[in-house]
Amino acid sequence: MSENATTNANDNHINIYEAHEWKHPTKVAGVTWKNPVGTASGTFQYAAVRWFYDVSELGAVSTKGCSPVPWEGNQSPRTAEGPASNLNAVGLQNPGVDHYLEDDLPKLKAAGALVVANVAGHCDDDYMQVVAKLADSTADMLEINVSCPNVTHGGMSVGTDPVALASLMDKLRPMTDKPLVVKLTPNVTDITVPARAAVEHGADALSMINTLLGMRLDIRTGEPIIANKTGGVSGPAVLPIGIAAVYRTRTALPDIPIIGIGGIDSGEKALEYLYAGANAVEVGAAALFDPVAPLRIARELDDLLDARPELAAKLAAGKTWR
Amino acid sequence: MSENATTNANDNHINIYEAHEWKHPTKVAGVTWKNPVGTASGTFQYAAVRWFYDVSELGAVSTKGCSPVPWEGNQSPRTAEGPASNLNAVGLQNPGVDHYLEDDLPKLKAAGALVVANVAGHCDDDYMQVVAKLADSTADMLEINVSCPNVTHGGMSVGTDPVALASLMDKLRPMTDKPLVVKLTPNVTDITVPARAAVEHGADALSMINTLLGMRLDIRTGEPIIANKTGGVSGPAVLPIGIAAVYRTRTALPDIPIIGIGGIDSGEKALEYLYAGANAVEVGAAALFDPVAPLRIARELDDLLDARPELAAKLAAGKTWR
Amino acid sequence: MTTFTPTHDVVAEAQAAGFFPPRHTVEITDARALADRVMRLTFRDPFIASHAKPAQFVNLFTHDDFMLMPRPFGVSEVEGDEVSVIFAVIGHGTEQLAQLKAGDTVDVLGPLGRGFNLKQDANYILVGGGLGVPPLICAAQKIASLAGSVATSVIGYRDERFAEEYVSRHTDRSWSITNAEGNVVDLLNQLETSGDLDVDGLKPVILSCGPLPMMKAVAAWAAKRGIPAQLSMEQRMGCGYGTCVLCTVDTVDGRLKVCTDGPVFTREQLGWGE
Amino acid sequence: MTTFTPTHDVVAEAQAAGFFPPRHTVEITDARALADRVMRLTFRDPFIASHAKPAQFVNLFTHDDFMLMPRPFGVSEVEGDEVSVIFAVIGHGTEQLAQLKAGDTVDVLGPLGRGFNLKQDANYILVGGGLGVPPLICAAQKIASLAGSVATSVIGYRDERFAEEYVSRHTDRSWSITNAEGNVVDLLNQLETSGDLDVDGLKPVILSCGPLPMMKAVAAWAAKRGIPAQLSMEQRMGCGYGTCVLCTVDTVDGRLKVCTDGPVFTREQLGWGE
Ligand SMILES: Cc1cc2nc3c(=O)[nH]c(=O)nc-3n(C[C@H](O)[C@H](O)[C@H](O)COP(=O)(O)OP(=O)(O)OC[C@H]3O[C@@H](n4cnc5c(N)ncnc54)[C@H](O)[C@@H]3O)c2cc1C
Ligand SMILES: Cc1cc2nc3c(=O)[nH]c(=O)nc-3n(C[C@H](O)[C@H](O)[C@H](O)COP(=O)(O)OP(=O)(O)OC[C@H]3O[C@@H](n4cnc5c(N)ncnc54)[C@H](O)[C@@H]3O)c2cc1C
Ligand SMILES: Cc1cc2nc3c(=O)[nH]c(=O)nc-3n(C[C@H](O)[C@H](O)[C@H](O)COP(=O)(O)O)c2cc1C
Ligand SMILES: Cc1cc2nc3c(=O)[nH]c(=O)nc-3n(C[C@H](O)[C@H](O)[C@H](O)COP(=O)(O)O)c2cc1C
Ligand code: FES
Ligand code: FES
Repeated sequence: MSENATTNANDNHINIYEAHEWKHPTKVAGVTWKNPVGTASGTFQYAAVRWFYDVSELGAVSTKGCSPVPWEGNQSPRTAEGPASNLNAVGLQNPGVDHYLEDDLPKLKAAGALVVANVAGHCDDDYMQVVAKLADSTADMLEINVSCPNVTHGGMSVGTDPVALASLMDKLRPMTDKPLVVKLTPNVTDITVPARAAVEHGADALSMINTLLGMRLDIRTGEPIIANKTGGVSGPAVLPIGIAAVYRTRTALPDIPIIGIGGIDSGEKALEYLYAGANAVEVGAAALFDPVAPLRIARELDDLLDARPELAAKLAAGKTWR
Repeated sequence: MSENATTNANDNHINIYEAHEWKHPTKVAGVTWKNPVGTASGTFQYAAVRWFYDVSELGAVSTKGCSPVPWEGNQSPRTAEGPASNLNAVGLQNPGVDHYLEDDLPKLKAAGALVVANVAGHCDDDYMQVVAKLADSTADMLEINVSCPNVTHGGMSVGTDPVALASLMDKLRPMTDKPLVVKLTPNVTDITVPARAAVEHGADALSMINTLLGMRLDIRTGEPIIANKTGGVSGPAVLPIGIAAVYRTRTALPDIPIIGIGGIDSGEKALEYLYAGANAVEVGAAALFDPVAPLRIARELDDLLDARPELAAKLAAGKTWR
Repeated sequence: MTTFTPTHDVVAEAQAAGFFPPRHTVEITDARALADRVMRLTFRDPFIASHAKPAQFVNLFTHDDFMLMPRPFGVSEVEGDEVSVIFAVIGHGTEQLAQLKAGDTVDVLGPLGRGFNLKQDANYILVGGGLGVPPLICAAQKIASLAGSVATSVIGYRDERFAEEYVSRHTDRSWSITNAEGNVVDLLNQLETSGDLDVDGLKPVILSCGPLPMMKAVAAWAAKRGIPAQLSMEQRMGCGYGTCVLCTVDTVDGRLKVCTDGPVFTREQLGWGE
Repeated sequence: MTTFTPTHDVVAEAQAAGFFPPRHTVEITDARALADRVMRLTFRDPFIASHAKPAQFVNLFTHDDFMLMPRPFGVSEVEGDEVSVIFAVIGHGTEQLAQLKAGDTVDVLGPLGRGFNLKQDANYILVGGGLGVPPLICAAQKIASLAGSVATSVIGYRDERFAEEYVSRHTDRSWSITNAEGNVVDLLNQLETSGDLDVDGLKPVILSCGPLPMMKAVAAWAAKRGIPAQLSMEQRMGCGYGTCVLCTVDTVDGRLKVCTDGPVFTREQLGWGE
């Protein structure tokens, strides 16, 4: 068995198409997930993934960042490769919240998925418009993405400025009773600072990490590969950075639910996030290399938790290892 | 040929033990390096490396961070592994500047090496004491490490605070005519901010990146692997992050010499840093996996530059691609 | 704006039978160099062999964990349960794939994307350049099995006619040209002059794959004559199956995904030659 | 404080001949399971075979680019130009190494570290536990070739006597015990009681490698009796050849490097049992 579980989808003993009774649920901000593994925003499209597996089998699905109006995103090429990583600069292309409410969300709910609706914005007003429309939708949780490195206005700047983030949260919090998850960026000196700002201003949970700022050049031309020049790094390479972010945030904020993200490509790595203090995880780039990765990881983790009843009991009760 | 040059030391056609005339020098802050490849601080010990190759063959050697008195560093275990990366938490163990001046430095100069003396400190006073002693040493350049994530006081905090960094530079600059290279951390929101502070307060060059804050846990115990808990991530995984740091700094500060560091394990990756705007590079973690990596990379790069006369001419003249 | 309607009929078919096969490991049955840095790789995969349509592609994955991203290649031929791709050695991924030998294994996902639309009875003119040829070989193979249609191939090569053998195996009407001799538009003009655009009363429909400038020139040529043209595009990809929006191309309908909205687009969609 | 004096005499030897061999690829000549999750791997490497000393180690590297760090293993036996290591399958690295077969290749760097000091004529008592046995096999092999010394082995196993065959091949006086039966200090006490600490007038010198608690108990036992003890330590490593200071152990002289100041330290250096 290789350290890189994605390249060995066939070697492992789990048949994801076999019927499975989930044994180890988790609870995130009061919402029960049937298992601790969700998909990460931007690497899951219902229309694409439903051919590969039953999306209701996942703990949750975090959908693509959703803006008040359709966004066309950045020019292509939008992606490059790093050692054990992917770089992306989608620029939050999405068909807008109205389309989301008419099409994606009802289809996902009809399919039985637990939906974390990821919210994107260029300014406070954008976020408010989307949250207003999602407030009485069927979405189970809202994930406020203040951490995208690939848009010029807003996006990441809110996530790196605790004052701006607090003020945004003060506006969003009164708008909905749905659990608000704030998604944070690792591109800061100390992630516990925005984490604390978010929590003190009404976040019910945090998710981390979004992508790291990165870049590749083509040595055949000497020029950047991605049209946007820089992009966001994700995939196995970022694992230790995501683990440190979760661990340090857990230490600083013992009670806030945390969804751990970054570099997860196996049940073992998901488990490592749980030991670092996460209540649940989301799987991003691994789904690019292997469409069924999120479900495979959920199955692997479910089995690993069998031998860890203390951890499993804590998760089911909405508590964490640390 | 694999993307991972380190695992293929034998596959490539370069015999590093063959006599070689260096074809493509570079100039960093007025100092000519015979080739653009140096070793990165903390992954080079003369006593260890001299059995493997002639250190005078390298562009430069950056020596282990040097403090006013001997430091014992952190407890063991000090290292863990990430996907395509290493985590370290040495905590700047070193025998102090006096030992450096009596032992390492004279031996390196006698061996014909171009020496970049890396300076460590817990507070401004520490840095000043070391720079005072190195000011009229035989060291060719001084590299001020304000970016170590593994010491509790000073170190990284100076590198993340442009005001503190400016004030430190105001103290160090008058102490020596030697070129001062300031080594920056990627653990900030915008690396061009400390970069600008350093340059405006007297830095002759910048080097980047130091390691990223990261962590691993052992899923057999649920506990952190490194005694210090968190460590610094380096190695191939960090390449895109280092490239972005150099490119963005080059764009913000068109004239400052930059030494690119992070994830270099082949001549091609060194070349990518030069295209991003670096004048030279340093090789760190690759030397852990392959002792001769820095020299192999220098040789590979020397050959790659043959086909790039415009870039080579710029480097030789102390200019950069961008 | 991306369309979210499933347009991938092979997937729909697969779904009817259960789920679509995930990434899996297959055996290489043949590997050969066709020219300098051009390889043909054949692997055994009954599902892909029985479902792949011309211009659909497969994602191949290297064994090197530094290179996790898919390498997409058009299906070039299907024989029994064996599938072939033809590719140029470009970077480290294709360098590594080029080292595979019969008996080795490789990971694959596919077939992916929307292939050429061959529903009309027509004289399909297959206009290809360089490594755009493989999907056209597949198209020629498919058209040869259609009762009402014929295929004419018009292929440009940089210097060496590496796929000639495979193209001509499936069509009687094949022309090719190297850069030194001219370009595919020269050949199209010759076809027009000699009255060979229509064959047995079948109207021409252009299917094209190749470098962007070539495809733009071909689209302009076709537009001027009112000839339909389907163009197979390339873009750097993240997933290849429609989940990441990393592979867009600008169309008159907005930024569409090359992987599932394409790779085949009409010249009208691309707004080329209008 | 780290010593910067070269103490690695094999390296000095190698240097006289040119440079020390860098990381290189060698062929596996034999691979076998000795017990559940315990493997013995043999590879051909004339340089290591002719230079390795007992308790020196080699860095092995996996073929998986996710795992770049060295996996250090003590040399367990040398036969001609073949070198063996015996290792437990612990994590993903050793899992992958355990899959290697004769004919495969592996990357190696070595020999590394300072071996046991065998300069004195003595009854070397080899006290090992679990996966600390391999360097002791090597020591037994070496001592058998020394004119003035003899070896006595005292080995503790968790449950299975997996290395018994290799230990007893090189020494006539060998005892072993499993966890269920007792521990190595019990065996040492028996040796003392039966008057077998001295052999042919040779004084005992303890060479030990194994779990930390075992080595501490052995050091305390030896200290109480004024018997010299050399203990081979383990630590997570970055480079294995002295360049990174990632592998320290606390000694009375400060934090020393396990890789080049050790892995062998005296009980006095470690301050154990004083
Ligand atoms: C739908 C489709 C069909 C294709 N069919 C063929 C074919 O039949 N024959 C053929 O030779 N080539 C084909 N290509 C191009 C082929 O995918 C690239 O040449 C190949 O991925 C390069 O990989 P590399 O590792 O050698 O290059 P590198 O530059 O090292 O690759 C780095 C990354 O960029 C991507 N990339 C680089 N160039 C391209 C490109 N032109 N298109 C898409 N991704 C790229 C790689 O997949 C990889 O993720 C096709 C591309 C697409 C999108
Ligand atoms: C000088 C020396 C000699 C050794 N000799 C032997 C031997 O003869 N037989 C044997 O079975 N084992 C020996 N070990 C331990 C062996 O190196 C580890 O069991 C092995 O590296 C584990 O690798 P892994 O990938 O399976 O474990 P993982 O835990 O997945 O490895 C992750 C990282 O931690 C390191 N690591 C994990 N455990 C240890 C450890 N105990 N010591 C050092 N590094 C570790 C690995 O090298 C790797 O870099 C020795 C260690 C040292 C330092
Ligand atoms: C192609 C792509 C698109 C993404 N889009 C979004 C997005 O719209 N909103 C968001 O919050 N995060 C987005 N992300 C970030 C991921 O959700 C995740 O935080 C990050 O990729 C780290 O996880 P990973 O290493 O598992 O990929 C995107 C990531 C990728 C690779
Ligand atoms: C074991 C180790 C020790 C290091 N010690 C230092 C140090 O003393 N001073 C310093 O400026 N950087 C130190 N670094 C950082 C490296 O010099 C380099 O900036 C970083 O590792 C990124 O480069 P790489 O990816 O090539 O390793 C150390 C890195 C490693 C791996
Ligand atoms: S490559 Fe992912 S949507 Fe096209
Ligand atoms: S492992 Fe690098 S100095 Fe010991």
